[in-house]
Amino acid sequence: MEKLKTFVMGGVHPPENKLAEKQSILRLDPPESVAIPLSQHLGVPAAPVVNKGDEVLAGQLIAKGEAFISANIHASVSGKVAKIDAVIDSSGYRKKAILINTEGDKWTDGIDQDESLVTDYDLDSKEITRRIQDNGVVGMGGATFPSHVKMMVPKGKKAEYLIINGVECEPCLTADHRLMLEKGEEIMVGITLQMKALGVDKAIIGIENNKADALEHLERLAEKYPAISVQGLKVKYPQGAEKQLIKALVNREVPSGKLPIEVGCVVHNVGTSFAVYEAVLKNKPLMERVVTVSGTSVKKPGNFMVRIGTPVITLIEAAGGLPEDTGKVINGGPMMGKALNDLNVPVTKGTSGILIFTEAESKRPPEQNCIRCARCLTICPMGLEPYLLAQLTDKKRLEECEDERIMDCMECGSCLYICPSGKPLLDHIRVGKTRVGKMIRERAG
Amino acid sequence: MAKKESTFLNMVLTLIIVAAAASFTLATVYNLTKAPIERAREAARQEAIGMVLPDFDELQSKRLMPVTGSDSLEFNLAYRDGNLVGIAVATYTGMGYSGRIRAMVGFTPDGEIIDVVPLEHSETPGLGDKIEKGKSDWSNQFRGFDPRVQTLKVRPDGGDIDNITAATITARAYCDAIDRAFQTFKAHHSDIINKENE
Amino acid sequence: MNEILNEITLFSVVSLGAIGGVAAIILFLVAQKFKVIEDPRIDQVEELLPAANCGGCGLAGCRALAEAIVKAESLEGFNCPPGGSDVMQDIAKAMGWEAGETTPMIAVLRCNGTREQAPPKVRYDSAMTCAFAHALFAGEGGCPYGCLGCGDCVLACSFDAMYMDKETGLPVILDDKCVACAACVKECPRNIIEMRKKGKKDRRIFVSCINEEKGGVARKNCKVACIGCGKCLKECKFDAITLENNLAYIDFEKCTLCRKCPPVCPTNAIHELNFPVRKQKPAETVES
Amino acid sequence: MEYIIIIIGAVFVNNIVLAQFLGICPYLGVSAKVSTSIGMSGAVMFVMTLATLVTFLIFNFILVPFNIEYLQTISYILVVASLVQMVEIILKKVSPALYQALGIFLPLIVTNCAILGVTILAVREDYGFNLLEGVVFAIGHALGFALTIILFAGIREHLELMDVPKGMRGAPAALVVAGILALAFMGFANLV
Amino acid sequence: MKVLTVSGSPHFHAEESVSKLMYGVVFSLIPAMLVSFYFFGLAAIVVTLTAVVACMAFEFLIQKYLIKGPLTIFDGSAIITGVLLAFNVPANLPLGLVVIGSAVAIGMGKMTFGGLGKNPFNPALVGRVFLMISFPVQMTTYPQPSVLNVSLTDAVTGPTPLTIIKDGVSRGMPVSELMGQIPDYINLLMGNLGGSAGEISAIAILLGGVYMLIRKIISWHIPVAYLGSAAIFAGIFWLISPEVYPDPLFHLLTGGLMLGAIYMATDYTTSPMSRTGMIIFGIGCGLLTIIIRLFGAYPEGVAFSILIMNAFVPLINRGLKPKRFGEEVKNG
Amino acid sequence: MGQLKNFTKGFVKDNPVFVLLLGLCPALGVTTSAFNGLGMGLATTFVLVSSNIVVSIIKNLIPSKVRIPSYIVVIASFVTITDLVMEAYLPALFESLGLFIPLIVVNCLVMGRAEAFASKNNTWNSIVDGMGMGLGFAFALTVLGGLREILGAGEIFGWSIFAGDGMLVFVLAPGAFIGLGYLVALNNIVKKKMES
Ligand SMILES: Cc1cc2nc3c(=O)[nH]c(=O)nc-3n(C[C@H](O)[C@H](O)[C@H](O)COP(=O)(O)O)c2cc1C
Ligand SMILES: Cc1cc2nc3c(=O)[nH]c(=O)nc-3n(C[C@H](O)[C@H](O)[C@H](O)COP(=O)(O)O)c2cc1C
Ligand SMILES: Cc1cc2nc3c(=O)[nH]c(=O)nc-3n(C[C@H](O)[C@H](O)[C@H](O)COP(=O)(O)O)c2cc1C
Ligand SMILES: Cc1cc2nc3c(=O)[nH]c(=O)nc-3n(C[C@H](O)[C@H](O)[C@H](O)CO)c2cc1C
Ligand code: SF4
Ligand code: SF4
Ligand code: SF4
Ligand code: SF4
Ligand code: FES
Repeated sequence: MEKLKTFVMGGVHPPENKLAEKQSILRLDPPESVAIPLSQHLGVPAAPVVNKGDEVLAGQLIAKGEAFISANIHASVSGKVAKIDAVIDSSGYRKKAILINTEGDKWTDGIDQDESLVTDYDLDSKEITRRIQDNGVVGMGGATFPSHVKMMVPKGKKAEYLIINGVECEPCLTADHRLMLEKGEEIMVGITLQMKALGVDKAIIGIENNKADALEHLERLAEKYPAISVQGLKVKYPQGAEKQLIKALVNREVPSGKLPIEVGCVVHNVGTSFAVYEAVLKNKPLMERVVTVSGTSVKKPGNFMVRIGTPVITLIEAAGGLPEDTGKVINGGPMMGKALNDLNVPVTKGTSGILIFTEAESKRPPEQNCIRCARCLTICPMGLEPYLLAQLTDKKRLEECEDERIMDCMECGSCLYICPSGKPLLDHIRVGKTRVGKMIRERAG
Repeated sequence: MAKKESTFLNMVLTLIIVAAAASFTLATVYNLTKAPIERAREAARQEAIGMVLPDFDELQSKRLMPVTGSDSLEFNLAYRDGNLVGIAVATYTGMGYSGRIRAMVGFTPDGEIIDVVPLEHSETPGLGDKIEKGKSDWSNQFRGFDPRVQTLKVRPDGGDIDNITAATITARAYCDAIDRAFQTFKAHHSDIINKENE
Repeated sequence: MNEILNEITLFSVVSLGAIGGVAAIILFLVAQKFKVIEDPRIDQVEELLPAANCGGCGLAGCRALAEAIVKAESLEGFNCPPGGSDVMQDIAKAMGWEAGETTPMIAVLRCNGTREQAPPKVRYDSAMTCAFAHALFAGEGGCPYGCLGCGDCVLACSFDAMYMDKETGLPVILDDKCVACAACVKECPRNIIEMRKKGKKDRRIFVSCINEEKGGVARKNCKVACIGCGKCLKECKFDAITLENNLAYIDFEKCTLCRKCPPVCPTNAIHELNFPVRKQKPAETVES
Repeated sequence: MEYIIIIIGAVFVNNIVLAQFLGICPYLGVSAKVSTSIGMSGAVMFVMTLATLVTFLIFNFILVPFNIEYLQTISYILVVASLVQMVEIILKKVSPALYQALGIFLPLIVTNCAILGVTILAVREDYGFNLLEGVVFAIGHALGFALTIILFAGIREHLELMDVPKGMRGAPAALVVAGILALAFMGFANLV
Repeated sequence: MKVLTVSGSPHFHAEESVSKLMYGVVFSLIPAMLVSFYFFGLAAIVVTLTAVVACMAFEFLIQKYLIKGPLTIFDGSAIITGVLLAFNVPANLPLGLVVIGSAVAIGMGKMTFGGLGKNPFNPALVGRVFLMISFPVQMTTYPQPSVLNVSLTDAVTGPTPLTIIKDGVSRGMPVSELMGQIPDYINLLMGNLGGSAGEISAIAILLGGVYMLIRKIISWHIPVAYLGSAAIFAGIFWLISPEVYPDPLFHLLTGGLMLGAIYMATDYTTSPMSRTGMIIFGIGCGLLTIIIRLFGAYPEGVAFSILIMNAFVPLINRGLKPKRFGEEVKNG
Repeated sequence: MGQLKNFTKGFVKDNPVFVLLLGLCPALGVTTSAFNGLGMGLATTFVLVSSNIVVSIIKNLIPSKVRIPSYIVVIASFVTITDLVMEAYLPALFESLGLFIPLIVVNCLVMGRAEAFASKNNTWNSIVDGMGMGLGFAFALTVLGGLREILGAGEIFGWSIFAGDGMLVFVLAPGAFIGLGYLVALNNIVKKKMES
């Protein structure tokens, strides 16, 4: 094995708590009803193409992403459209969603439900991208950016590397880990598809070495694919963030405010590669995904393959029910996930985990004065000064925030994690980012 | 209100007139206060001399170059009934903590110190200003000090003068000033005494 | 006499007169030669300032202040310590910026979702700023329109005209201190605070809710939400009330403060301020 | 070496603001921002040097020969005031950029004890400076002013972000900072 | 239903907290404290206790009655200030002055600006310099070490090594001769020399420093830059004229240099944030310390130089930003 | 209009030193004792009142472009008069105020009042204004001088308050800043109390 790599600037080491890493992926039955939000991706929400009362099949297109950055949405169960209404989603607000009452589990024709591996294909780049788009594949790494858009390299830029993000640097989460172990072959094929679509001849899979088994497994599989290499990485949060991952793997720095393609890289999550495989070779839309359910007092932590739109509470039941001492339920990882204020919110394409914290674990430390210990600025992987950004935001000095590059903050949360005085740094920075963003837009006209 | 226009002539004339009027007034005040200022200065000098010398009825002043230093010292020879009773020397030193210290030293015709008072100094209040009579009795040790047999230096430097605690620099400087007066006196001693004899 | 008038006098008068004259001539010539044309109002304002050039205003001297004032076209935020408020008034007069008589306005809080009316369903544990809470979720009470209670508005008020009521979790606006600067209006991420006419004897009637959700949904979170039933609309004889997006709104220009609408509101969403207590209480839920 | 000693003495040991209390008004008034304090420093440096040069000549070639030293204050202030105004007018026309950076601070300087104080000090007999030494003395003091006001502006910008308690906010905290700075500068005592 | 907590991400928080850090520093000060008690006896204990109690009391009173903010006296920072103040004064300083020093340190140095984290200058040093200038006599009357002295009053006083050198050199004596009056380097290292209560033992302070480094309470940048630059500057002068300027090791082992470099220049609140800033800060402190020691009126310059550099911190923080990610793109 | 108010505002509400922060150099430089502070304050008051009188009389004779230089000359004259008279009749005070007497010329307070008040008001009002501001200045300097004297030397106006040495800092430069800082804070509090 090669020497482990990592990024140089900043980073933290939160406790890993990967309780569910040994639990293989368990497929759950379709729930009684699902609520499928129209906005599960970054960009413009999709427009519904079904009406209340319509019968739909699992895998059927129910909302179309028409804008350039948008994605199609498919029914994840078969049944009747109960209504199209606003439901509370993980944002904490009511958003438009299509509610379907499940009847049976009938799939549309053309989806290859066979589990067997397909490796041969004869498709050109356009066709691959089209299938990805049709089947509503979005990034599974968290940002849910429509994947087909990433396949279209802008004019004048050239992609050199496809980087596959198998880092899963978030503590507690194990979905990608399990997927790599159990669907390694499919992921490899998915990667070849992505490479073809992008027109690159090199792909690197980055995996942190706390997933030694997955690392080894993929390394073995990669022997068959000379274009794909697997690189072990030292454990450090947020290695999974694309800029940090690119730095770690190919030692290139994406310039401030620019996309990875600027340095010839495109980053995809391993889950995305799997979804691409299914979409392109099995014609299966993105209608289910792996979700880790975990937490120190959860009875049966596990990784579940669930239909999009399943209420979170159903998932929690599957893991043994909501523990008595629950204080907080998080959608996503402990570092970047969102705390839920309602347990009926649906699982979406971006839901990588549901974490249940006890009362004790959910309390933030009390806030004290910043003692200027410089920890936040030392660990900020973007080289920012979080304490300063938070103070400037507080004082509404937005121009200075911009000069201090507040917009470079990727909200990784390392600063808030490390701060000994319990300053809610990231909370303030987020407010600042919103305001600076607005200011920049206004200035642009 | 008819303010004056700002024309060239107006401006220049106004300024000239104002300046001239002001300077005229000032000159008058200056001339009026010149004598009192002189008197105040003289009074201060007389007072200082009085403090370091016994009673006298006649004073002769002359300036002598010191053995070391660039400025001359003022020697005030005090007579009583025609006899020299003491010499008050206005001396200085540049070694003070904050700049120059000037002092008046009174000697007996033999060279023994009668008393010393500071004339001007900017030593730190509370530290160096202990050389002043009102602030501490440190300088009383110069009364009757005989520099011919004792050394005009602070004890840490091997002399016979007690230190001012935490203000060695000032004490050292003060000794330097007195020593300058003494050395000059010594150098011109016969001269001065002789004059008396004439 | 020549004790007093002597050559010193002569020298003095001549030298100083010369220095003064030369200075004046040079200044005049230089000023002529290097003239720069600027907004004449700057000179006008500068004229009024004390010319102490003390820097007390935080700017580089009186002219700098004059320039800043003319540029800003207002006196807000400027202060001249040696001149004091007299000077500022003079400037306002000279520039013709004297505030005309306007109808007095005041800020009102259009949310009555107290802890009691809109009981908290979750616990908020992040930075105490509404701006962030708003970005994070709908609010402890669940109403996505309601007051978040972190008090951004209170901090924004520089006149101490607001405070946070710990009991209700809502900010309170003090009639006699609010100067209608609208800082709080701008600050509130949920746009709950509105500037309204102060009203006769400080009396005001308004719908204390901005929730546009359907009645049932709104009501589930908050007992005093406007459910858009339209009863008040029918009651108002002056066409002051409109209903849009499940929400009634009372136009303060048209409202005559007749007090007919508040009793008919089934949820008590209409608020009346500074009225004498009603004789007989209309049927209503008891408010604390 | 002599000049270096004059400068070190003026900048650190007898700092014009912290030890001699001259120019306190602009020190407190124009120190809210580092950028303005730099501009002010530049202007002070320029005027202080020029004013010392001119007043030195006036003192030694007009006031002393005619025995009218008592007119020192009045003639100095006239000269400094006109000088500053002249420089300002010229600068505004000749170099608007420089005017924006330095010139706008010029009016502040007329009523600034620092300039008048240094011009008066520069001809004090204890120093016995010649013209060049006098000018170096002025430059040293201007540097001292610049150093302190820029440091001070930095601290005030920092305090701006710090939510100082209400009663101490603004001038009181600034004065205490100046006091502590003066305490710290006492460490340079007797350096030269 | 359970009441869920909603909060922004992240939902994990590191174990470190302000009070843990502060008590870590207090803990690391124990060796130096023990040495101080050993050499200066009961007097050192009493002075240390007085300073700590007075600092906490003043912080409490000011928070309670003047600022009316939350009470934070148990976060440990006032304890550090107290201990370090006591370490910076002669062990036989009259207790009244210790109390005045604590009042100045906490009241003027810290609470004036709003308390923990807001002060631009190191509180303990503000207190010390205030005392130094106000009470020069008492503050320069140092007891000589005498093992386990239980008397509070009659310690033998005498000059510190730095004073011996300063005085001697100013009287024109060569350093080599003066060195005879000074304990040898082993004793200097152990702390058997005259000086302020807690600054004497270089080895005990280094021990505490290593502990803080291991626990990641401080980073190496400031101490190394400070000690290194002081040694280098002292070395340059020493090489030029060894009979006028003592050698670098002497400088490192005497006076408050060790204590200053490891405990007082590293105070988070009053030192720069970025790594390069820290190094510049340390170098500035080192240079100033040596300049004051060699050329100034005071034999010791650590307190002054740290305070002066404290004043530079905002400018350093402004000028020396951390390197931003993606700032200068060097791809390869 | 409210002559009394005009007169008293200089003490707390608009105190030139504590509130307006004008004339700080003398306020810091000479206040090593209450007596020096008082002396400086009175000297400044004299200059302030006299120049206010003259300016209010000649205000209409001066073209606006040269009014500043003219006023400066007027003020400088009174300063020089003060300087000369003081040297003649109060030599001790003259010694301790030193450089700061000529510097009254550049005291922003004097120029400011001449320009802002005297050049727009009649003579009587200008006198009252000058008196009020000047005495407010003297008040501030005396208080600060007193504070520094008590803390620094244990004396006030030369009377001993406590035995032994005071805190030297207060006699020296830092003490001036620190003392003024806390006095300004105190004045803010008093002012607020008076307003409410
Ligand atoms: C406005 C926007 C435009 C984007 N355009 C492209 C693109 O043209 N090509 C591409 O490969 N990725 C594009 N991306 C995707 C980003 O590179 C990135 O993968 C995505 O934002 C998710 O990354 P994250 O999870 O690190 O935030 C775009 C993202 C945004 C927000
Ligand atoms: C702080 C941070 C941490 C992230 N961690 C991971 C991670 O552990 N695994 C991952 O796949 N993506 C992670 N991402 C998202 C990646 O930046 C990137 O968007 C993603 O790998 C792109 O792939 P996708 O578009 O297929 O999701 C993280 C993003 C951020 C900002
Ligand atoms: C602000 C200040 C003012 C001082 N003023 C004087 C002074 O006027 N005279 C003096 O001899 N020492 C003064 N010193 C003390 C000297 O710096 C030096 O420490 C002292 O003279 C050494 O004397 P010692 O050996 O008696 O302690 C002052 C120190 C400081 C900090
Ligand atoms: C490593 C470290 C060093 C410290 N050094 C000092 C110090 O020298 N003086 C002091 O008063 N407080 C010190 N403190 C305590 C605290 O940070 C200090 O009082 C703050 O300046 C108060 O805002 C220190 C704390 C830490 C963690
Ligand atoms: S959240 Fe932003 S500021 Fe904080 S460490 Fe991450 S990138 Fe830096
Ligand atoms: S980590 Fe926290 S305490 Fe440390 S500097 Fe950053 S905000 Fe301040
Ligand atoms: S911010 Fe302005 S409008 Fe709002 S309450 Fe305060 S004074 Fe009134
Ligand atoms: S009114 Fe708006 S700003 Fe004020 S507390 Fe409520 S939500 Fe926050
Ligand atoms: S009095 Fe204003 S600068 Fe000195």
